Amino acid sequence: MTDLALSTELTRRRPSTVDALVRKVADGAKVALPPDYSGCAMTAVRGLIAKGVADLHIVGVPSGGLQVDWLIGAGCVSVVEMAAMTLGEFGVPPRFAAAQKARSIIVRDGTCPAIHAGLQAAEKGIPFLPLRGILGSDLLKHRDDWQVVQNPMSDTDDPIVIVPAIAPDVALFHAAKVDRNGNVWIGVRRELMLMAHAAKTTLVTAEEQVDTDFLADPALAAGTIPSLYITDFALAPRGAAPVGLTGAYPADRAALADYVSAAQTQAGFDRWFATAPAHAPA
Amino acid sequence: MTDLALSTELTRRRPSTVDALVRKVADGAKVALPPDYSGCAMTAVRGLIAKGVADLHIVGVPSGGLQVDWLIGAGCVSVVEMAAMTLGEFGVPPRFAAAQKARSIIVRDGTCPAIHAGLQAAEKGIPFLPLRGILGSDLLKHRDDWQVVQNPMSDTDDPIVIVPAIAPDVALFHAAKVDRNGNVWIGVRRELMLMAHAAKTTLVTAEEQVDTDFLADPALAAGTIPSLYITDFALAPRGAAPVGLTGAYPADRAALADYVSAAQTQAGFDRWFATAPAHAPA
Amino acid sequence: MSDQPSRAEVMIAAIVPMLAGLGHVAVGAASPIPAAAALLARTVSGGALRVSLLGSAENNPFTDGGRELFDCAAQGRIDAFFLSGGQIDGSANVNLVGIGDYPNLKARFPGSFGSAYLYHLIPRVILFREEHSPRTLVDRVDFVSAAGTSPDGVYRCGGPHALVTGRAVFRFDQARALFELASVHDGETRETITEATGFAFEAAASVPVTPPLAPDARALLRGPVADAVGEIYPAFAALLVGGTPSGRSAPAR
Amino acid sequence: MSDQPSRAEVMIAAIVPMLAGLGHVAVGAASPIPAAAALLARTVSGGALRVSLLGSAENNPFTDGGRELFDCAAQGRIDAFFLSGGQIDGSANVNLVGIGDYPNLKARFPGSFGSAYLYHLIPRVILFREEHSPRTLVDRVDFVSAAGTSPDGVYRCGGPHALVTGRAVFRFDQARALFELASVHDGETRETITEATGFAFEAAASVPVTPPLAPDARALLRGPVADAVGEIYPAFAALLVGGTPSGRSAPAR
Repeated sequence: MTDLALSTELTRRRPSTVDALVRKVADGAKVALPPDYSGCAMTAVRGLIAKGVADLHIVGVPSGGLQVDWLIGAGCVSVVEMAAMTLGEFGVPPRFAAAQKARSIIVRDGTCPAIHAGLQAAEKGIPFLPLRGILGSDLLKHRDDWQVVQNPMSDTDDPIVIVPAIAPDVALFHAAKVDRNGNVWIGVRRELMLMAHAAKTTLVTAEEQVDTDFLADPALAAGTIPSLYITDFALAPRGAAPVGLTGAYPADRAALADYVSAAQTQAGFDRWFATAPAHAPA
Repeated sequence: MTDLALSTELTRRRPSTVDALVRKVADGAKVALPPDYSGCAMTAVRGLIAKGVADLHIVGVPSGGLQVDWLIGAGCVSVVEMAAMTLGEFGVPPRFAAAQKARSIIVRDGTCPAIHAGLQAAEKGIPFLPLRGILGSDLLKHRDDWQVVQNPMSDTDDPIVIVPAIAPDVALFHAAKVDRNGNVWIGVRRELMLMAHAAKTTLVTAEEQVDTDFLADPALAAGTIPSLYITDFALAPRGAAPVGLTGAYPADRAALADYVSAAQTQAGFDRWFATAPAHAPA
Repeated sequence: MSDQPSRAEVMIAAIVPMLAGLGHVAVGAASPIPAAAALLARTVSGGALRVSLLGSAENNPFTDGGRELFDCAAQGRIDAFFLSGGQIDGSANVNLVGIGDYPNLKARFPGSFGSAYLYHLIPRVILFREEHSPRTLVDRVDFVSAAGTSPDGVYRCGGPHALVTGRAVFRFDQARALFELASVHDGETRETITEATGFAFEAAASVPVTPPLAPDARALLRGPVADAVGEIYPAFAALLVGGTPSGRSAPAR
Repeated sequence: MSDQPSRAEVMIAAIVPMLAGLGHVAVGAASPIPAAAALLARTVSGGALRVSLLGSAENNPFTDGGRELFDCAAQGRIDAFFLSGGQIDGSANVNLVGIGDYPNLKARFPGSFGSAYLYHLIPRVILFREEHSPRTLVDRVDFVSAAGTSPDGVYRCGGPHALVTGRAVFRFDQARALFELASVHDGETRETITEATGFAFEAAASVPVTPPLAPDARALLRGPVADAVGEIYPAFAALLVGGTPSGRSAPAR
């Protein structure tokens, strides 16, 4: 009885499949995604595209990269909310640039700290967060969800911007490892923890599951998202290719260059994507 | 030249003495201190008392324990702002209880999330943070720095509390280890990082300095406060005794019991404190 | 092992069924009885119930510092929590600050901790106080640390669910803002409870006795649950194992 | 090693003295020239200058996620930062969004990143743009990502300090909200700069030539600084070492 009772068996969690994860993303969902350097679930994004998910509202935390361009190119996106869209040295993502020009998606330009602040507001369950700066930027003219209010703590004129909470339906990212209880180690990539705290559903792909408890290791615990916030996870070795995963494998710069060259046109994107699995080694 | 140029020598930092730390705390300073379970710089607090620091405004993050009772008993405190004062199973700290009764200190009762939120506001450089709950509590009647405002994001009646930023002059705490560059490892005790971000001056005592770079180790980096936020640090082995340091040494319950018994009167406190070094093994 | 359950064990027996079917219960500091009840409920649930014990190394999942419990509650991820009070009144207001006309207090309690916040945000807050007397259960608290109810229009996702004492169990009726006597512990009656209670409450003509733990649950409590609770509350765990009549090992805060 | 400094090297030479005496400079993404200048300035300072490079594993101290740079700036802990822009105008407004009438853009730039925020909070923001032409340095930006100046009463602790291009250096006069030509790079004149600049600026009758790096600083740049920059910008580092005339290895964003 002692064994059954409080043993660690009670807390063990087994991985789902990438397909099962993908099915948890509904059409029209607001999906928070990390930038290319912070753990992108590229394999799962391929799954989303294969499933034909539609009308996504993407939140780049705080910017979007290859995975967002893929989703735009595949016609899965209605809205992109972000501080920037970039492929680093490869410039502005081509399908994003084309979609912005064609006005086929709604682009909600923001600024990095406002996206972090919006997620922090959701994390704290508060409707808004104030933020310094921004005043005088044309961003304000185009964001009807942002307000300028008088600082209620000041007796003198002190206008300040307030931004609403950003509560994603889904946060989706890729991590190096998950432990036997479903805790996810993200190290210093705390924006992933913020996303998980702010989102209703958090879906994670990981390189591997290890048979330990990260929370029992004081060093690892400090960089771990507890399973409490993880709705589901799946294993996807090299699941961040071709953008890479810090500490595991670098960006595949040849694949990125090839993509940018091909995706200048929709037809080129479609062709590239049809053959894309070849670009992401299993 | 290459050696001199970008070598890690440039970033090395040597420890100060506890005395040097203590001299950085001015009379009247607003000092943020952790609760008894989160790394208390007891040796440094003894130093503050020996120096005769006066008129401190203590912020318990979010509650105060033995170190705050010591400072009150030694007459160093004007104001205590906290969600609670507690010695755990030993109850309400005796010098605090006496001072509250005698009205010899100002007690600013709050609630844990409001203290965290106030520090987060200082961390973000914003004047206030909204917070749910609290409405209907008598705390609001006695906190003229808190306000109830209409949520500007809502079209219907939606009162919400806003609390001002708490920007301590000093954050003071004890940690297990400092690296050669002055980075401080705190593991999951992120409230210490929040204090360091929010405070103008952060003073740390540590069990030891180790000749590595925590930021170069992905596991340790996740639980590290960068030296950027550390004004000064000193080595103080067993510097958290008698309240203890998680993972290093437990609370000295006999010493705590002895203290609580002695400190029921001011004379008893004075006697206890005069002989106190004996309670904290070097 | 004594056959006579301690008061703590009866309180645990009363709390466990209140956690049935929930996903996540958190337990604050200085809460040995709730900690034991939550761990027992987790075992009974086969692990479906997640338990987060503040102050525990083994059963505390939080990695974002002191604020995380509160943020987590505001995110709607905590289904149940426990609060005690130096005074609790008939409207389920809780006083954790002191006796007297604040700030002129005759007696000081530790302070409000997170009560003013969590009471509004966690759906099922279970009040617990082992001492059941007119001194602790009062008509009106001297200081409202956390309000039992809120007017319409105030954002509130949570509040009092029940009050478990060393002598009885009350359910709280949020719509009518009053307690109803749900059960009395073995040896008590509606009359003894009325006499011991400083606030008015509702009671049916016939009030059941608080059901004791089933034998297997009791064995779990005195075995593995006591072991686990012992990490934070060693003295309390020893009393659970001993099954002595008095379970007051720690202040009921 | 060529004796002819590259444009990038001249820009670095112009930036380094602007960082003298500071405590902490941060460098954002896609900023190879500022990164090299900051690391060189750190070496010159004997380590007194702290340098935080976003995107670097070795020189990035941040451990609190993507928000930390912004929080750190708001705390007043960052003395200098660098911004570029697809367009920069004579009032030091920066456009990182695109050309055209937003959202009907003829050309899309990546986006504003943190510019709208950091420009207000970091005392010494150094604008950099290698391409110096009427196309990049315009009278009025099409979209203000970040405003160069703010009206009285707006909380602002920071703003533009200077603009460094591939052809010249301007200082920004915040009180008068205009640029003054501070120096021209070797081979340029006040007249060539006027012709290449789409906004009006002030200039003295005689404008000095941007001082090149001293030989020892140049050796540091082409040695250990290039090594360190190579962690993030390998192609740019190779150009620094080679000392080729064109230093355009990465988009100046």
